[in-house]
Amino acid sequence: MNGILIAIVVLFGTGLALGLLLAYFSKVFHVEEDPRIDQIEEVLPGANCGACGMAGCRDYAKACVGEGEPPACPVGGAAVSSAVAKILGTVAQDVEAMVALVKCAGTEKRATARGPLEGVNRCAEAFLLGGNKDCRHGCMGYGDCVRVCPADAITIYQGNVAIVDADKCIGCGLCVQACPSHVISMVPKSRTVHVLCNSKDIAALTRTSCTVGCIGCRICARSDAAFVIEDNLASFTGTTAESTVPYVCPNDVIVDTRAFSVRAFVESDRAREDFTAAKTEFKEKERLEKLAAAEAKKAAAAKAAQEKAAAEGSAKEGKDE
Amino acid sequence: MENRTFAVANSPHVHDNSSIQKIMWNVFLALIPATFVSVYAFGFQAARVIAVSTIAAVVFEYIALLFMKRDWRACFDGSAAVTGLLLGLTLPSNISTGIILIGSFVAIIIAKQVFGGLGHNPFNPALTARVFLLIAFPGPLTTWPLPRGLENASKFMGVATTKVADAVTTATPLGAIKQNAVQAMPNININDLVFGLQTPGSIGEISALALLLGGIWLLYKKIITWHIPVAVIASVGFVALITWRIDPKHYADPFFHFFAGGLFIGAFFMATDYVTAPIFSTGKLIYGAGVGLLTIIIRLWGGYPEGISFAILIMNAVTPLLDRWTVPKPFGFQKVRSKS
Amino acid sequence: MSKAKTFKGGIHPSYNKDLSSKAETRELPLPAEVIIPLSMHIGAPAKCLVKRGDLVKTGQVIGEAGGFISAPVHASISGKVKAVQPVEHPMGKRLEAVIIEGDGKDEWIELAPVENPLGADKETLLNAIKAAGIVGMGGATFPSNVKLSPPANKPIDFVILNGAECEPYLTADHRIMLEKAEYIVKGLEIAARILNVKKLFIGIEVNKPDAIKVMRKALGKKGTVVPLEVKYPQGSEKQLISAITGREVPPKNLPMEVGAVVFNVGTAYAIYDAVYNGKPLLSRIVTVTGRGVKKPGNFQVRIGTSVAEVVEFSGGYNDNARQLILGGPMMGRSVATDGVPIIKGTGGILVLPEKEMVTDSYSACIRCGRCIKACPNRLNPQLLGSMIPMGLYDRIEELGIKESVLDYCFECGSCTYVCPAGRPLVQFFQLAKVYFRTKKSK
Amino acid sequence: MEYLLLAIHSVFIGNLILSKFLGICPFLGVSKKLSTALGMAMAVLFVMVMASTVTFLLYTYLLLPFDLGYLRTIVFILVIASLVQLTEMVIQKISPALYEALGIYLPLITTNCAILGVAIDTIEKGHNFVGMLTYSFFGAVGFALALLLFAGIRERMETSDIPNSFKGAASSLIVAGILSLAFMGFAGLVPG
Repeated sequence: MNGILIAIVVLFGTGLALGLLLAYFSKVFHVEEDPRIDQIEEVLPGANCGACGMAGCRDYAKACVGEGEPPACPVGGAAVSSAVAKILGTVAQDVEAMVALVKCAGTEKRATARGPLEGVNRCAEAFLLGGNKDCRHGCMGYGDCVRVCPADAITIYQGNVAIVDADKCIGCGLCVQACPSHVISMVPKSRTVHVLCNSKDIAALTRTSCTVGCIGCRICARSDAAFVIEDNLASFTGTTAESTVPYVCPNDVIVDTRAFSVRAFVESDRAREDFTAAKTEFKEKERLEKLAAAEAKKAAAAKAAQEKAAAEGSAKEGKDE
Repeated sequence: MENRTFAVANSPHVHDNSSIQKIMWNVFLALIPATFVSVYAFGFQAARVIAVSTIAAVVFEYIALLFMKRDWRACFDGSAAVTGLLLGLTLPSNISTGIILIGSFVAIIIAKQVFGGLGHNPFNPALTARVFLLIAFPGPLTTWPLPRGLENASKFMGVATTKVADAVTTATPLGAIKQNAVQAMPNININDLVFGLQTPGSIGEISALALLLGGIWLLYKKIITWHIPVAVIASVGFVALITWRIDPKHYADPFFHFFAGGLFIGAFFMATDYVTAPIFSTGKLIYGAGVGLLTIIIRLWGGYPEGISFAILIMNAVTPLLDRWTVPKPFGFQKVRSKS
Repeated sequence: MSKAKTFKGGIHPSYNKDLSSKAETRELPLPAEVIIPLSMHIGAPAKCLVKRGDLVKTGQVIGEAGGFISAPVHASISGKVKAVQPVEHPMGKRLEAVIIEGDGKDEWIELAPVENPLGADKETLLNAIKAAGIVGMGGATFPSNVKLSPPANKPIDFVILNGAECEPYLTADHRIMLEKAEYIVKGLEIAARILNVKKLFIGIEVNKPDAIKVMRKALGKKGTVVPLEVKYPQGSEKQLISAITGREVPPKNLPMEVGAVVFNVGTAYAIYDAVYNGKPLLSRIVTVTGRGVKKPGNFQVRIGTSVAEVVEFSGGYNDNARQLILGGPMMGRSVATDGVPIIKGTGGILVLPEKEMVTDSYSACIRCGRCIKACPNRLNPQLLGSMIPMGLYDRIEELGIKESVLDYCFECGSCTYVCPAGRPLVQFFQLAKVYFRTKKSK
Repeated sequence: MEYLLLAIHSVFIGNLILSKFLGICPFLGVSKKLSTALGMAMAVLFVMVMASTVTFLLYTYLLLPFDLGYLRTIVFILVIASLVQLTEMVIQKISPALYEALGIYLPLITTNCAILGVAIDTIEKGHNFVGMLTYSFFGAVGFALALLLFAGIRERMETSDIPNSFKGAASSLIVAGILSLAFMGFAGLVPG
């Protein structure tokens, strides 16, 4: 009995002494910290599991306060996210889903090759040597983007052009950073019309280096104001456009994903044939329409002339009289 | 004028035609004299051990490369063969084939390929395997057959010889010293240690002369620099000299320590292994001195008669730190303005 | 003869200089068309002063200096401006250039030489050099007038002429020293006068004993010819200063930091030409060499002439020609087409046959340390070269030296040359530099 | 001389990590970078010496007189936990950078079995006060040595092309294994 009592006393005493000591030192060594860190730490699961990529929940809490844009806590889920957002005073915003787009269709057949590059395995290395195409803005196809893509969404067509699978793309933007020629950009997932060229060269150069290069001719901008031309390069800023818009481009640079997927437009000869057929049809129709319009105009003009002549004639007649 | 197109590559556009293969096969070549001496001294058994360990190493390398889906041709770059040969040279000649295979496996798979293959192993593969075997099979690894022509000696260097299976075994000179202190000394002839035909020991370490020849070849071909071997041998000699001067009854003289045991094979072939040795000259000197000191400490006061394998392995672990702390100042380096 | 001076590190590649070192310089006939890039120097590109259809005379300024570190550009033949547009530049990019269609008359503008050059004042001389568009002709193409006008707080003690020509194959500097020795010395005197310096050196590698002899004779008592050990990169400005004066130039600094100014021998000749004859920099000596051409030789070539034309004149390509390099094999740029023009810094046209190309794939580093021995800047290419492919850029930043270690590397290629694993170390460093540059600019 | 041998023994032969396999958690966890490894080593050094001293005193002057030897584990853990808290506060104040770098491993020193191991071992071995100090100090030095060597190797392994299946803990443990093989060479150097 006594022994147990002593044991309890000793344990209690030791604990008390240490506790007081700690309390004292925590005052002495107090470090000012953002109080929100503690608050956030409270609402976190507290498992210190490291699943978020940080060493422990406190680090995660600090990241929340610091960056303002924390990755989700995989353990806590939505509940924790909203709680954290509440503490930070932010609301989880609805951001438009973005996907990556490789703005190049310069396959082997279309883009002029520049002397073979030896000992090059990566785009970054190829870029040091000036690239493997005459066009310095196009895709070089060594797959630096494929290597960084966490979603396996990018494939390389014929070792020449990378194509992003918009369904697989999670919109992380790593490929945009990895691409030395800046040919990849993030576009809204809902956008259906794309300009598949990145060439900022003047028209004369673009023409010699690629058959599907944008020469900055502004024809597209005339048919749809959502096309913006900058540095000899058109870009589409709207969400969608009339399905006939791609047909106006003289170099077949514009793709409408409702008609052809980007992949088909780059890879498939068949799709190109279909496109050309449709384009010819459209042009023919346009030509006929124009012709008809011109004829109508001519007829109208003729009629007007006739009428005028008649009127004049009658006037003359009147004068004569 | 029609323009011609050319292949584009990054500078520099010339190369000195050196290659890993050339380096490795030169090391292999440098080990040939020692191999010949040992085959002469121990006969067929030595040839068996060396052949098994070398071939097994190459085969294991091949298997590992296949498994990892890497270019299998890399197994002929000579590095696996050198590892296997070095391992074989550090084993006694009467060791069983099974143990050699285990050794080759440890060397190539555990100590090398697990870390990504040539260039990435933090520890010398052959030595890792040898130390592993020494600790896993202490018996077979410490029974040393007598060279040919000495089988009938009942006592060797003051140590009894034992008949095991069909070979007569005894302690190595270092083992004898360990057991009998310097009483054994008069029986050990430095000449024997140098030429190696009359002493027991692991296959490759018996002839200091043959190893020295190989070492000089490597120095001549500029495959190794003088720093590590000199530092190892000098530091061993230094401690040995001091202890010998203090108490010649207990401690052997420096020459004995130079020529007995694996000091030369260690100093010239194992400690200088590119992958596991420091890369800067200062680091090399410190590393060599460390190897030498640890070797002699283990030899004189430790539990094992020979310490160079342990010493090199331990210093292998220090190598990354030495590489970090002995970086020379770059060209035109100025002391960084302190206030910034 | 005292022992040849040198620096620490470096390599001994096979020089292959005797392919062209005995061939006397021949003047190339006037080209029918020249392509003159507006950017032939380090610094801001020149501002174009002409437009399509303009008639220009030889020596006429067609681009004025675009900043303090910049240089003007001149028409190298007379004729009509055909176009002003981006063209394939020897440095691999596409850059703006003036294309002039020659009229075959080579009508010169009126030249205005400086009178009594050795008595003229500093400003006049400097202006003459600046107007002539002279840049470093060893390849770095640093505008010479900038070198010649150091800030007042940086006293200059030495003027060094660089005749080392350490790049294998090239012999342009060698030839100019043999053929124009006295003019080179005159150019050097002008530079020394501008900088008010008495200590003049000419560094020449000992594999050019004839050049040493000729230059000694031409220089006389005015300065010292320093024989240098045959080693690459002996002709690198900073290594040369270290060999001759023992001073080391800190990274990212100009040699004037340690009181030295270095000119290539070709630049010295250009200075002479600008001051004594009033001629702008319109032509240079180019070595055509390598086993991919039929007849290696040295040629006086107008700036802007296409490489194809030069090679054609020299005797043409061999059938096995596979790689075209502007400059030497160590630091020269490999170009995709021979339509590129000769620019102010092009010292050589090297054509390599298929079998001499370095195309081996590389394997893992075995830490042999040869790159460390070879590095003239005492860096650790081994460590950098292992970290860069693994993307460990933050560890490079941690390496202990405040500025990025890569600032020290000038891509001489010594490490790659000696690497037994064939690792493209220079390429790795270029990638890392690009990485750090983009990171900094963000 | 006795203490010198004890010191050598605790650093090399009876190395906490490499031959007693204590404190493997921080050994694997904080050895990715040399600088954090150094910080961790210092923290462990401090905690180990303090903890051993306090527990030694508590044991000798509190538990033993009351015949409460059986309580030692729980009391020791109490002491160690508080000391770790204290260290944490001190480091956070003095070096926030190190505090950040050590992260979760700092509070985890609490569960570093090396600390408790040394505290108990020193009592088991019957060291006197000076012996206890030597043992705990040089034990921690041995810990630091192993941690530094290991961190150096791991920094180098970052540049290695390790097969995917062996990345991380697998190859690290193999390194640790080989390292302890190497340290077996010290066996018999000093009678433990």
